[in-house]
Amino acid sequence: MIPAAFDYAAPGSLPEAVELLRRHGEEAKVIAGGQSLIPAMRFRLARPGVLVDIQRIPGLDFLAEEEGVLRIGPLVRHAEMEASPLIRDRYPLLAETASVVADPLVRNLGTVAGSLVHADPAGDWGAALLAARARVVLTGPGGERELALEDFLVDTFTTAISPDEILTEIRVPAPAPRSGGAYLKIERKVGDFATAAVGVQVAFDADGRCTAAGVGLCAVGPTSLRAREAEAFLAGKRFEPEVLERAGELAAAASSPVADTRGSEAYKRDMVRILTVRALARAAERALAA
Amino acid sequence: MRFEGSESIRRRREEVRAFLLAPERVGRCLPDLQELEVADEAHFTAHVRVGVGPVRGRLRLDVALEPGEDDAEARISIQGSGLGSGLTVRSSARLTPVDGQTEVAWQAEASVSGTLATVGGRLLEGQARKVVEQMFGAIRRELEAEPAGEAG
Amino acid sequence: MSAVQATDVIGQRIKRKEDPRFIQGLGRYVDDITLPRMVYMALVRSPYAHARLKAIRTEAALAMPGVLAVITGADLEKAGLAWMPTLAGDRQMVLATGKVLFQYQEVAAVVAETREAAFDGAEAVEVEYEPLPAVVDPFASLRPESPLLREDREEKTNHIWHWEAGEREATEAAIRSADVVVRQDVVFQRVHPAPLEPCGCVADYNRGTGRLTLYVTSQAPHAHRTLLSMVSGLPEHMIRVISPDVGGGFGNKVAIYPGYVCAVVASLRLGRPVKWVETRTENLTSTQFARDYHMTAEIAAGRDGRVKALRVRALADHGAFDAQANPTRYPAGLFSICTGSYDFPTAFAEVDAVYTNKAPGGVAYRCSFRVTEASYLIERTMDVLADELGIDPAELRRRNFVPPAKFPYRSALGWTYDSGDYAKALDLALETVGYEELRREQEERRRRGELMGIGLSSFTEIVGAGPNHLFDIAGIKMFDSCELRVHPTGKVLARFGTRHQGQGHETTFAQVVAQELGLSVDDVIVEEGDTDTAPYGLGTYGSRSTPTAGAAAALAARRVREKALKIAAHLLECGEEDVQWADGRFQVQGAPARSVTMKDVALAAYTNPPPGLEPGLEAVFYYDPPNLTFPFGTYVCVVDIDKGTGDVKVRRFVAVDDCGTVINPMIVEGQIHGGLTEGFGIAFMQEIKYDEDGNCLSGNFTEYLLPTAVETPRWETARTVTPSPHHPIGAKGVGESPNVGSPAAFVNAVVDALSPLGVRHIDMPVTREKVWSILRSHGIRG
Amino acid sequence: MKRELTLTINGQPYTGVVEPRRLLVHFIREEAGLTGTHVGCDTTSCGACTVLLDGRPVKSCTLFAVQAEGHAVTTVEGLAREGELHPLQQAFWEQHGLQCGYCTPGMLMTGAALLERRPDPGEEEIRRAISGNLCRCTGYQNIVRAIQEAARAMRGAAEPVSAGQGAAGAASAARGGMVP
Repeated sequence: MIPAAFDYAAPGSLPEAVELLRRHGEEAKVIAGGQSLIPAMRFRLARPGVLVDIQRIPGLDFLAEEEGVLRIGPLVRHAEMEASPLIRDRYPLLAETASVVADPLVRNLGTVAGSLVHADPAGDWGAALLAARARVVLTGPGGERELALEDFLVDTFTTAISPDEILTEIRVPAPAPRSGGAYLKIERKVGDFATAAVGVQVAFDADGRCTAAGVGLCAVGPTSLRAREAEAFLAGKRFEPEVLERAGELAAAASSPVADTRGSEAYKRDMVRILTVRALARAAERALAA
Repeated sequence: MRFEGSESIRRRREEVRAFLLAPERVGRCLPDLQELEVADEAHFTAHVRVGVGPVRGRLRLDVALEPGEDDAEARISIQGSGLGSGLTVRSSARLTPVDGQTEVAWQAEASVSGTLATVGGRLLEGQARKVVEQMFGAIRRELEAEPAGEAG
Repeated sequence: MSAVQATDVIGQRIKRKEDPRFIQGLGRYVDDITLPRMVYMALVRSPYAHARLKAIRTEAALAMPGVLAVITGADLEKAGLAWMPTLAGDRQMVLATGKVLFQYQEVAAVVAETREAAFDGAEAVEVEYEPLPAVVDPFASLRPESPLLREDREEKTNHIWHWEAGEREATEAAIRSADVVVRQDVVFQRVHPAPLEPCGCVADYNRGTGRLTLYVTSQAPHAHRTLLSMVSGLPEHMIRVISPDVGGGFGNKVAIYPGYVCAVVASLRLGRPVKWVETRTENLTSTQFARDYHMTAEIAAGRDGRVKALRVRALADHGAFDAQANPTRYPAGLFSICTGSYDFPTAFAEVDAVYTNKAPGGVAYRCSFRVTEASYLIERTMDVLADELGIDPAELRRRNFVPPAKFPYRSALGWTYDSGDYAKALDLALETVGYEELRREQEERRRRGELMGIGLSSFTEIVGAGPNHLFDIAGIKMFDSCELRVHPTGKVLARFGTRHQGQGHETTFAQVVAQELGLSVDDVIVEEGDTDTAPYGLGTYGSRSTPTAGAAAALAARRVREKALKIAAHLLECGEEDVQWADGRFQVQGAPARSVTMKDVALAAYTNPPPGLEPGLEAVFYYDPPNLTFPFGTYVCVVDIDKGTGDVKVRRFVAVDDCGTVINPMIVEGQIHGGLTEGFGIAFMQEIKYDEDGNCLSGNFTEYLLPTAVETPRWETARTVTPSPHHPIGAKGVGESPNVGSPAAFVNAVVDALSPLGVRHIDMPVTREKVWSILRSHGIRG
Repeated sequence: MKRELTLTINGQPYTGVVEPRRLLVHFIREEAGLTGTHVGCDTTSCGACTVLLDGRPVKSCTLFAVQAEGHAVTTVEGLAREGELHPLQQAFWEQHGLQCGYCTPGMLMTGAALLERRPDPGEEEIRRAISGNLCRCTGYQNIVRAIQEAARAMRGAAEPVSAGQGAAGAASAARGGMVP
């Protein structure tokens, strides 16, 4: 199918891009990888008047850990997250997430930041980065502001971003010693959105007790969700089977899925339980093996 | 899709019912209204803006207001089109006087056809519910903003 | 390419002759065709499944830049083209008039200078609908309170036809008196063939010549030419249909679609070439689906497991129009193959067809007409019987196979099976997979609470339609054809009435011709798809190409040989009776050193023909098969189930096929891999779903799920060879066996894994959630 | 609204005057006339349109031509060099890695990019790498085989030239790279 007509602008700098957004307001839409936007445009469900392509702005593809923070630039593609030795070695939660986003070809164009701004509750990055306690930086005409990811994700396909802002950085706290993460996803086939998925990031003290736990849920609510009760419950505990089982139940209780072609409410909720238990076990194994 | 809800409105039942049967007044309560044309005392056409994330567009809604079975009921039927899709909403409101206020218990049945149903399935239910909720919420606000007793 | 010796061409693994163009991006598919002054067409489609058309306003669309024409049903009505006949004797709207009967039905066509403008124009056509209640469930459609869908028909009912075969009373009596009767309801869900290339055409009407050339995605170009002539009123010789490279068909490209007719009308009206290529959404929501059979089977048997009778009932959902592509005499296709590989003394089958507000069809998707439904039903129900009797499913099958000595075998529902050795295929499959060992492992795992299943399917197919006294489509007999022209230098042009879509005809038919003429495969070029040059034939579907056109190839070549022998005698200066064809040459009897090759003869045919003999060396053969062919095999599937998620992993899949003589083992293996993968997709994920309002929920590849390389199991293949006694080279056809035979093997394996829980059946697609809900309902929490 | 656009495809510049909404795949097929790149869906699912963008396989139906301006695009027509098939093309032919041929160009591009990055991929890795490309005919098994065989051939070609092999071996080693 063919998108409706639009104007195209490819600014060479961030201020120029922001100015374009300011000028065109609701009519404008930022395009980075375009892997969610262009399909919606092809069905003419999305029909922006102006596309502001930020791909030609230099310096937006940084991916580095600095001073205890992983900084992910707005043009970092899923595939780069998947292939980066830094991510593979230090952030298994993110590496694992990257490897199950859409399919390998889509991952070569789609960006992590674009996926967050799209705010599809079934997008993988929301859940993973909630578990990782990520923050986002938004740049607009008035400068930068930083938000916790959970404050950024407002509703289905809706974020706290203004029409004249660009998400310019994702910040993820570097992992503490004895920490590990995992991302588990149930999809009907490769390339499908999650039926349900769970991302976890956990840290332990020297006695093997959990010092911090992040549990993010995908595709089981109006936005990506944090399973707060499960996170709180895990603090201070060793990951015995009954502890994991209870955490799984708490995570399932935190979800509010709706039935669709991917499954019933009950199925999705139970998958949250199963995946949470398995992801926690895998993350703990990684944390304690190090 | 079926959903239901209720609003407690600080107006008498007759006033509420009169509002629900007045095209120019109900029309103003549609969320993201852009244009309103009243056809006759029971029908109007509205153009509303749709904007959910990347999905943007305009819907044309042909709305019929019907009195229902008795004094305690009012019905709103909407036939919509746009975004390569068709939309049908049948809603009815049951009006019960409670302590000088009126309890409006509404239920709606919506069906969507076309691109929105086949491609946009994942965002539909939540959105349709929101639109109906917002409409009845706006009806309450509009009514309560009017001087009491006017329609009675 | 190295030359292959003439005498051993059949049975060789020969690289495909068609591949060099495809691997270099030099194939030519319909959408690759661009003609001077060509314009584009897009269709306006109904968002409603059932609605009255109140008004169509085209002014805004016509005012759009680049838009040249908007065609509506009312326009077509004036030309008598608003409706077209279907291949099943029903009729179908080209563009809607009065009302629409399924979602995405064609309502108007917009023609514009560019593709973009055509889509913009289609969006600008305003259509006013009055929605009507949609009928989605075929059983509900038959109820008296259901709205009448087809107001255009004389019969005021949603029921289309009733068909039956076999002995009703004898079957009932056998069921009444049997030791054991099992009964199972089985749904074969609606699926779609979804070839990777969507359907499309370029219609090019030349006002100067008065001829219409239609480049079209067609599995049956000649039939399309004849039908198009009948629909449009254009004389048949003024129509040329060209089916260029076809990017997969699987049955989807057998029908004539409204888009083709609209493109033809637009080209006639504008005098310019018009291209219409459907989108994937249009393909999945409006073109030929398959299956949608709602079946019940009952098997009566003795305690010893010997079957006594089979009774089958089915309701067939055809959607808005009965647009099947079945042979005229067989509205339920060859569904009566449902006795399968088993020696049922008596049987009865009946099918009723019904309209619903869904896309029209249905076609045979990678199978012969309704054979997959039949095979799935019997193979599924045999497992139910095995479970009831406590007999191992392999053993139960073996006890009931039609024994080799009974061939040719007359089945209870009237087919004469040509040849078969079912136990041999079963044995090979069990041995290859290590059946005994697997059953022991399963027992152990069950003790540990693990879920492992082994599923079998010992299917029989019926393909190669078909004998002309029984088989026709729209009156045209189902023969197929080959025309051979041997050039003076001994090179051969071979043309066929079939049209391959990936099956490898350019190679396998060349092998048959080369074998028969003592030439190299490189000496033969195969051409299909152009009705101006190819001999008339009914096309490629239902695994009919090798049984019909493949036979025609051998017999046309033998006809060439008959004439060649006269020339050879002339060259060898001896009597015709002294010349024999041996080792790929003409030899003088008793003096084999005195010989000439086909190449020598070919040259002589043009340069030195015997006096009195017509020069040249050509032959054409129209082959009317004396019977159908009956490929068969046994498949074994091994699965493991994740108790937490309900995920089913296919651990092993062994496929033993018997398709008679194998022309090219590489291609046969490729066909089997592909068909198994389709069967896998159907068993576990593919379904065209509708909601209660008739919205198609599977209208694109994000919801109509096709397996990727990751989900697809690794296939293990083996074969037995039981030639067809009536086919000139003993071949039976293979493209579809794996799709016909495999769904039951997959489902049987899953049911076997869950059988300790009392599970006897799960309908396809076997999703994780279906398995999960069974597990949870038995208290297995994962 | 239309703009003049020049794209480098298989090392050659192609110029067209197109609207910004022209998808890359349509530019390749219609402005450049290279019809080996196919369209099979409208949801970024099938991969029939796969081309290399700066060496990475992407779906050219989900990219506007304007976005690709200034980047190097490689299509199936750019795989063979100087009339000699790419080892992967050869292997698809040998191993019967195609039937109807419609997915083949996309599969080849994805496979070729994989082999650039990973000279010796395992079966699982190959299956994952091609999971964004649908094939309806082959069941993937022979495609996987073909990629493995091509990997072997390319590794063989890349091995140091032994005595007696001469310049031909060296030339084919140099040809191993396919990204412009």
